[in-house]
Amino acid sequence: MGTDSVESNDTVHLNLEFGGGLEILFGSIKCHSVDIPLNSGSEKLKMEHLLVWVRDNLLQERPEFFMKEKSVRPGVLVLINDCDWELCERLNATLENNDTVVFISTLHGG
Amino acid sequence: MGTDSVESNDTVHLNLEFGGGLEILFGSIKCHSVDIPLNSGSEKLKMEHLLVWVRDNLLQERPEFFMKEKSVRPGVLVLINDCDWELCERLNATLENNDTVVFISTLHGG
Amino acid sequence: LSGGQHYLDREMINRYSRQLLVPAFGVQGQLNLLKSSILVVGAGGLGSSAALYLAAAGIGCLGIVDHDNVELNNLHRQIIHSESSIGNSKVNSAATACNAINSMLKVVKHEVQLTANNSVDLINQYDVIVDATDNVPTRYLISDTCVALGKPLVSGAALGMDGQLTVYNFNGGPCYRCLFPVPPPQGACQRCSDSGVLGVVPGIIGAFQALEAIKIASGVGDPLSKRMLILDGFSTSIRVVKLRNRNPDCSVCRDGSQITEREIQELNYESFTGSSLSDKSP
Amino acid sequence: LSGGQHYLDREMINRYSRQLLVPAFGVQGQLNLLKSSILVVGAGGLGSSAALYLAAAGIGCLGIVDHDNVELNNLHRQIIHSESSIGNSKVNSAATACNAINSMLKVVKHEVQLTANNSVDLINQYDVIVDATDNVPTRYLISDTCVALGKPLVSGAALGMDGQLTVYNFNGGPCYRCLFPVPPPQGACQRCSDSGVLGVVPGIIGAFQALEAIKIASGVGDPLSKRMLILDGFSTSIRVVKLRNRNPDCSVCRDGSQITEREIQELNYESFTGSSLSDKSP
Ligand SMILES: [Zn+2]
Ligand SMILES: [Zn+2]
Repeated sequence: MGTDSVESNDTVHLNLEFGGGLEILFGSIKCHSVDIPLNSGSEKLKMEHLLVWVRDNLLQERPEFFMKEKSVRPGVLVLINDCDWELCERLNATLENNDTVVFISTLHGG
Repeated sequence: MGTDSVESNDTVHLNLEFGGGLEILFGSIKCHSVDIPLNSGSEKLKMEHLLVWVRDNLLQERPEFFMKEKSVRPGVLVLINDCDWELCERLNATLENNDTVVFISTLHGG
Repeated sequence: LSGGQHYLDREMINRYSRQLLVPAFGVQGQLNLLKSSILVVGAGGLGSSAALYLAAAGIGCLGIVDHDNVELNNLHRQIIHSESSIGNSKVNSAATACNAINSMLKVVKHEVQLTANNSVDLINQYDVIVDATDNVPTRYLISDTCVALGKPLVSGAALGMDGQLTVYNFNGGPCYRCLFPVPPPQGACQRCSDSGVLGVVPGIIGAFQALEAIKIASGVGDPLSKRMLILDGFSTSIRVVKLRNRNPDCSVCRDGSQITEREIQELNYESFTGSSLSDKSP
Repeated sequence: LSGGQHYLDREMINRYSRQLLVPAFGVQGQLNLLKSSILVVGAGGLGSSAALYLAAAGIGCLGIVDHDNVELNNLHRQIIHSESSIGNSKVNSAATACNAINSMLKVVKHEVQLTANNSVDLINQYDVIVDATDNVPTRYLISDTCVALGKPLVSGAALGMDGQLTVYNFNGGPCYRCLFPVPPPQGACQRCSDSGVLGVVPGIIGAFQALEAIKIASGVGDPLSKRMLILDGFSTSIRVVKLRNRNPDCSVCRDGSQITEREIQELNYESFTGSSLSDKSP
C-alpha cells in the first residue's frame, strides 16, 4: 500500500544490518531495508547473489574489507534471522521475504 | 508430524514464559510450550481466555500472586511477541499460532 | 551542580582520549558529559558499578544518596566498597572510590534516606537520575519526583539471577506509574536482603544504567525509553521489549496536571505500597 | 591452584549470604565456586570488571595476567585501577583491589606477556579461562591453548560502543578457530588504543564474562556456548544469536587430533595474524 516501497514477485524484501564497525563501509548506516531484484530466470534469492548485490549497491568503500572472493572476508560473521549462516548452507542459503541478515565484524578490543 | 504434540483447528499453539520470579508459581519452570483449546463456538483465542487457562492448567500455587480479578496482578508485565500487551488491547488481544507470551514480575531489588 | 566546562584541557584530552576517538561520541559527547550532573540513588549492588563507571567516564558532578553503612554481606556484589569500609557510611566509601579513579570529578555526598520531604530538593540539583534502590516505595517516590521536575530517570533492578532496565520520563516516554499504577501485593516482591541475588547481576545492570545515563547526558545514541531490557542470567537470555506509551490518564504525569512538588510531600509512599522506604532491617 | 574448600565457615556464610539465598545457586553453587580457579588474561577494560566481580563472588583462586603499567588514559574504563596506581603494574594494582574487597581470595599475579612459550604452563593451572585481551594473535593463542588443555574459555571484546561475548571450547561447542579459521586482514580490526571505546561498554561485557565464568565454575545455569551476545550500545540493542557447532575439520580442535602443547609453542601467532601480541605501542 505504501508509495515508497516496491514489492512484487520479482523482488525479495530484506532487513540488512551491519555492525561491529562494518557499518563504516556503508556510510555508517547500520540498518538497511532493501528490495533485492531476483536474477531473471531464478526464482529464489541466494546469499551468494545477495553478497554481490550488497557490494554493488550498498557498499561505499574498501570492498576488500567486506568480501574475499565470493564470500565475506575473514572475521565477518553472517547471521540469517539470528542464526550463524554456517548452520544454513552459507552462500547457498535461500532468503525469504522479510528475513533479517546481519553482517557483523568480530571485535578484538578490550 | 510429531507424536507428542496435538495440533488442530481447535487449538492454538503458544510459547509461554514466566520470569522475574513468577516462575516459582509454575513449578520453577520458565518455558512452557502449550496447545490451548479454543472455547466451543469461538474462533479466536483472546488473552482473557488464556489467563484463565493458565491459572487452571499451569499455575501450581498462590493464584493471587498471578491474577487479580480478570487480569494479571499489579506488578506483572505481559509481553506478546516482545511487545507490552498495553500496545495490543490487553485482555482483548487475539493470539495466533506460535505466538510467544511472556509474563514477567517486575523486580525491585538492587 | 554541573561544572561549566567549555573546553578540554591537556589532562582531559589524555584521560579521555580513548573516548574522544569513538566517532559517535567524540569531543562534543565528552564536553556535554563534563557539563552534566548525575544523581545515583543507592550505593549498593546497582549503584556500585553505575557510580564507578560514571565517575570514570568524566561526568561533571556525581551525587550519591545512601543512608546505610557497609556490611560484610554487601561485598559479594558492592564492588565500590572494600573490607576496610565495613561499618563506615556507604556514601563516604563510594565517594572515596570515585575520587580515587577520577580526582577531577566533583562528588556530592548525600548521607540521607530519600523521603518525600527531601526528594524534590535533592533531585532538582541534577540533570539525570539513576534509580539504584532496592524497594518499591522509593521507586514510586523517585519517579514521581522526576515527573514533577522533568528529569529523565534511569531505572535498574536485580534479584536472584534476573535483571531489568529501562528509562522513564524521557522525551515523552512513560513514567513508572504509567507502567505500574498500582503497587504489587505484599509478599509478591522481595529485596536482595530478603531473597538473594547473584552479585554480578546487579553489576551488569548497574553498568547498563551508567551507559544509559551517559547517553542521555552526552546526547549520544538512543536511550532505552519506551523499551525494557530483561536479563535472565541463568540462561543468559536477553530481551529488549517494546513498552507502552505514556498513559494520557496517568495519575502522575498526565499533560497539564502533572504531580506537583507539594503533592509529593503530602503522599505517604510507605502506606501506599505497604512497604518501608528503608532497606535496613526493622 | 584451587582451594580445597568443603564447607562454609561462619564468615563465608555471612559474606556470601545473599548468594546462598538464590535458589538456583545456593550452598552447592558457592562451594563449587570456592573450589574453582579462574584465570583472567588482561587487566584492562574487560578484565577490570571481570576480575572484581569474580573476586567479590568468592572463587577460590584468581589468576591475573598482564605485563602493562597503569596509564591515565586507562582510567576512563579500567575501574579496578586508580590514579595512585599510575605507572605501577596493572597486575599489582588489580590484585590489591581484589584482595581489598575479599581478603579470603587467593590472587596469583602473573606479570608477564602471554606468549606461545608460557601459555600452556599458565593456563594449565586454572579451571576456567577469561579472555580479556585486546588483540587478535593473543585471542588465537589463548583459544588454541584452551583446546590443547581442555579448558573452557569465556571470550569478550569491546570497541567503540559495541561489545561481543561468547564461551568457546565448552561441552562440545566450537573453538575460536572453528568460527575464525583465517585471521582478518590487517586494518580491518582495531584495538581500543587505536580506535577508542566508550569506557562502560567493556565494563558491561567484562561483568558478563564474570557471570559466564561463575556459571561454569559453579555448575549453575546454561553458559553462552554455541551462542554469541552482540551488544550495540549506541541503540542499546542486544542479540543473542545461535552459532555454528564445532567444525569437524577444524585445524585445532578436531576429534582425535587436537592441537598439542608442543605445536602451540612452534606456532608464530604474530606472523599468522600479521599483528603484535603486545598492546604496547611500538
Ligand atoms: Zn505516568
Ligand atoms: Zn575448533
